[in-house]
Amino acid sequence: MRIEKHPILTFERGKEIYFIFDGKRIKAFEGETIAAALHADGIIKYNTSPKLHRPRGLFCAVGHCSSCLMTVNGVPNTRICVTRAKEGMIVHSQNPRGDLND
Amino acid sequence: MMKEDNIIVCRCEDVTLKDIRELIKRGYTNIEEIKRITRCGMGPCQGKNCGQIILREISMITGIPVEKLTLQRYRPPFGGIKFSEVLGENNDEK
Amino acid sequence: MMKNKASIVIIGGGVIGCSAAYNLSKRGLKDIVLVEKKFLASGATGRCGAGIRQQWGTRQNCFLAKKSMEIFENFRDYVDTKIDIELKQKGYLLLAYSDKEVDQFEKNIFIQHEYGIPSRILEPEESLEIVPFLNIEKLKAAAFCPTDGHANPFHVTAAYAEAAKKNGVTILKDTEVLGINKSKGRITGVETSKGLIETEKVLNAAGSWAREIGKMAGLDLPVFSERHEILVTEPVNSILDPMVMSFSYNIYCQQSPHGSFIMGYGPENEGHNHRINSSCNFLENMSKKATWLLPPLKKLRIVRQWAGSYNISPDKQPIVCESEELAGFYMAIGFSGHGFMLSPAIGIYLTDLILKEEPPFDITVDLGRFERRETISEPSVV
Amino acid sequence: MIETDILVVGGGPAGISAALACGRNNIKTVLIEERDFLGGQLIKQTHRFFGSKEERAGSRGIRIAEDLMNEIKKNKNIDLYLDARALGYYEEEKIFTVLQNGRMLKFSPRKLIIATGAFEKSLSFENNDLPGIYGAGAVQTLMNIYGVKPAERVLMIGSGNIGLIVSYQLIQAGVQVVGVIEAAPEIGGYAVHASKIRRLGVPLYTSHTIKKAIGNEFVTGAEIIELDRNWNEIKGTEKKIDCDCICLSVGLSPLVDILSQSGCEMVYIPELGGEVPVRNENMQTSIDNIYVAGDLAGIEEATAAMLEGELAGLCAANTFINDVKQDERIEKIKNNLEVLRSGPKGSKIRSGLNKLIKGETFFQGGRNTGSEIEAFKKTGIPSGENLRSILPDEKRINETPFALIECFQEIPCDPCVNNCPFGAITEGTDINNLPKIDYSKCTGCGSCISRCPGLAIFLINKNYSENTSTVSMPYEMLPVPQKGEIVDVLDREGKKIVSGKVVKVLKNEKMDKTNVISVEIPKEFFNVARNIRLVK
Repeated sequence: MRIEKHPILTFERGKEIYFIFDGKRIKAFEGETIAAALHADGIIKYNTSPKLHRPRGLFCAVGHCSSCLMTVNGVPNTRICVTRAKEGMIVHSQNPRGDLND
Repeated sequence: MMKEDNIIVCRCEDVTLKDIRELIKRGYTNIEEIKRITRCGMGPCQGKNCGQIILREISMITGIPVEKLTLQRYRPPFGGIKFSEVLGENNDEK
Repeated sequence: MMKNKASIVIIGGGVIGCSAAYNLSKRGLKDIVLVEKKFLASGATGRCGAGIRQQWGTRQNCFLAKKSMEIFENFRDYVDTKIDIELKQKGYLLLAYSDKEVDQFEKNIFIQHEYGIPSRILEPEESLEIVPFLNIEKLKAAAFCPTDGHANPFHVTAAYAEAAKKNGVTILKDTEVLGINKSKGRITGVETSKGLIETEKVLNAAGSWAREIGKMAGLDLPVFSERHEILVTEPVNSILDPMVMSFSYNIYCQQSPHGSFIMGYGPENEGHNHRINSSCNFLENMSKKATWLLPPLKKLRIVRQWAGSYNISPDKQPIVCESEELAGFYMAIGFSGHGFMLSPAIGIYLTDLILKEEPPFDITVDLGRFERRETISEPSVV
Repeated sequence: MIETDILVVGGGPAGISAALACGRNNIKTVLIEERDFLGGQLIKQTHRFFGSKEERAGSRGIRIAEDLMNEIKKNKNIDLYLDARALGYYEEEKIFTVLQNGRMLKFSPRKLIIATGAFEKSLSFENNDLPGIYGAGAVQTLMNIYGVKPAERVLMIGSGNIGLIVSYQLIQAGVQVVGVIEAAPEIGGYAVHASKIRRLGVPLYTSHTIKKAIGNEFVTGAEIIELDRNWNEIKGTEKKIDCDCICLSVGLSPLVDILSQSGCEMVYIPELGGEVPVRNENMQTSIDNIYVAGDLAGIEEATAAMLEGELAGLCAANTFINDVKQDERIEKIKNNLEVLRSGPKGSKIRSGLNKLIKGETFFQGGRNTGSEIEAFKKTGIPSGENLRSILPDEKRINETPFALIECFQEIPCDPCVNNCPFGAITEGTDINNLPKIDYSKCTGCGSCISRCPGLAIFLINKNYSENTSTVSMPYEMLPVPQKGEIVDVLDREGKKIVSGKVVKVLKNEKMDKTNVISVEIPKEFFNVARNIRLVK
């Protein structure tokens, strides 16, 4: 779902890279956030909410809300809407909270 | 009738409109009280999403105009910071 | 409607005031009015670390703490409430860093056992069974009581207040006490921002503002307020069971049932005032302490810091009594940071005191102890 | 500890302007910005700005951002910290903490200018947390920054300028907008923005609200319902709309976290978006060394934010410099702000600011909204009466080509006036006035078309041939038609009226991607044809 041609904007995309989300290999371009890359792949459900177990996805995209928290390279509660995808990153959805494993 | 328990006021702590309305009816009409009891506003967003909705609910139920109500106080550090980052130990995933 | 007559006016809607209101109403006292400047638990109660500890070094504190824990354990029945106080009993792990401290812990445990508190001494390696990621460098020994724990102060206060209301107590929030009226050496009423309440009895449960309330009644109460800071992290799945605490290293840290870590330490050179702002200094020092003691925390995010005001007495022990200078003026002040955990027992003690009945337990919490030089020396405080 | 004279927090239009005002006056300034790029919301703004020439009206937000960024980077007095998030201000210790590259930085500024902008309000409706429900800012971030389509079929909630602009941007990105819902009885934003999306066939539902989002794991639809005059739901008017995204654009709230935490006196003023800091006319808060600018001082447009930023910068800097020229500039900015806010659309902000600064609970002065016409405000489509009011006389219509400005709402805007090479367009002394064309001067050159931020100017050549007319119109979609191509010609509601032939495609660098397409149609449609659609 990436926009290839735009009447006003040109998108200068970085190098093609890959990261792993819940076991799945996801394509991203350097400079993109994890959230943008997941979206481009059609993944819009990120998490299940901690108490009521409701599905949750992206919401604010500016790092202000808590809708997109994931464990990234072992660090829980990372806001993937403002965290840039890196080659080889391991991203996990959280259930119910993140794990602080050493 | 609206299904108030399907309306999420606070995503961070999974608080529903039903929870908020029940508390206000029980006499908790200050946003700081509601914050302390439900944890609305204690999550990562510190009440950015829920604050105004709660004020409106308080105003609707108590009849006090919204302008007369106050929002909760924000507390540092905004958005969170890792202990390692406070200490300047950069052992980040970055 | 403003209530203009009361059998007693309780000043302060913290956990002590609400516990007293509930216990008094349960015992049949009518026309109780509780006044609170802001909202319930808006002061020290709502800002505390929420720990409940029974591992004390004096008989009195062991007794009060054990008694209080028993009530917390049966809170739903005792207070007749549906509110979940989120009690978690996963223990307190007290760390000793010197031989002297180890000696003290052993003495304390001897006393604690008299009251049926199931505490025990642990070797440093044994404490790893309880907190596997604890840094045991320099650790001499630890004391552990598995039934110590944590409860939610907002929920406890709300439960007391709602049950008190059900018993007929009037709770006036957003109501500030402006003065205490006296005539011929007796209390006649309390002036509030919402009008006069006629009464002959007042309970000063104003926490941080206890000294100011005393002044309104012409009393010079030997308590002062001191800022204590605290911080909380983002929630993660549970990894730390007990409250970890050290008196000499000066730290306490616990993971709440919700998943966030709450921690603080005792300040130095704070001065006597009502400041409750946060400092960068605390953020940095706390980070150093916490990550030295519990290294995995490094990856965790601090999400909020705040401060509360301890009301401190000369011996850091509560003052719960009727004034000898002014009849009808009761006080439950100077809890020095332990009001929340002792609130259930203090509520009962106050009730007997106010109803002029035999004290239910033999403790020295009066104001006269300072003149009599019978101060309590509790060795185990942060 | 990093010492600085001025610390500006927030690299959006207000913060950049504040930093530049200080930097240009040789004051040591630090600018911190949470993202790794400057520009704030300007970065997402592909449309042209309203306002006056002085504030760069007629340029796209993204271009303004580029220019401002370059100036910041060139200024030696400004230290720029990107990817730097504000953590808090410890007033007692006078320390401002910032997180950058995994390290906490401590700043000790003499003055603070806070320009953190705003955050989006959320809305209560059933299942309002389902994946696929996004804030308008999130949608803009995905499609305009990362070039990722947020969804295929979007229902927009809210018809303020953001809702209308984002709807238009969605269409530019190749996404279908299935409707715009507005709870109020009239459109919230500029009517010209509404007209743009109406021409593209987007339905607009005023006096409607969203009742619930439908879907189990993600959004598959929405149920909307009509509201009566008292904002109560009218039973039986429920309507299901298929969509895979619900975009919330229900207003902004000032992002006041730092101010609230620092202990600045705050006040709740609905007209300004919620809780705002109490401040004086020089943007100074109740804490002497803290100044504010932009959306967090009250929700407004980017032009106002830039002016306020400069004002805050100069006023804060005035404590270090004593230059009379600055005082003159300060007065000029205050005057410009007043002009900007003086039109009917500025009544809300005027009322809010009067409450804030003068403590007035009601406001006087400024013009009311009497000159706006009802139907247009509800539908975004000019009425017959609107159109008659702007058409030249029959004689002129039949002579030579002429421009037609379909602008019926007083908004602060003047690019058309400044871009007419023949001085045919005027609006008098007030930038809020509606433009007027002197048809004796209009040559039908069409220069004005691509510069109108509202895309509201059309060029008509009634007598292109014996039986046909041409209409030239702004076109910002892809693909661009070729000369000679047969296209569907649409009316102001986006409905096909006839097929037409493209006779001219005008595009050049100066037009900055607002192409002008001239299409030949039967004469009877010269005042109906307002858009084209390519035949697949």
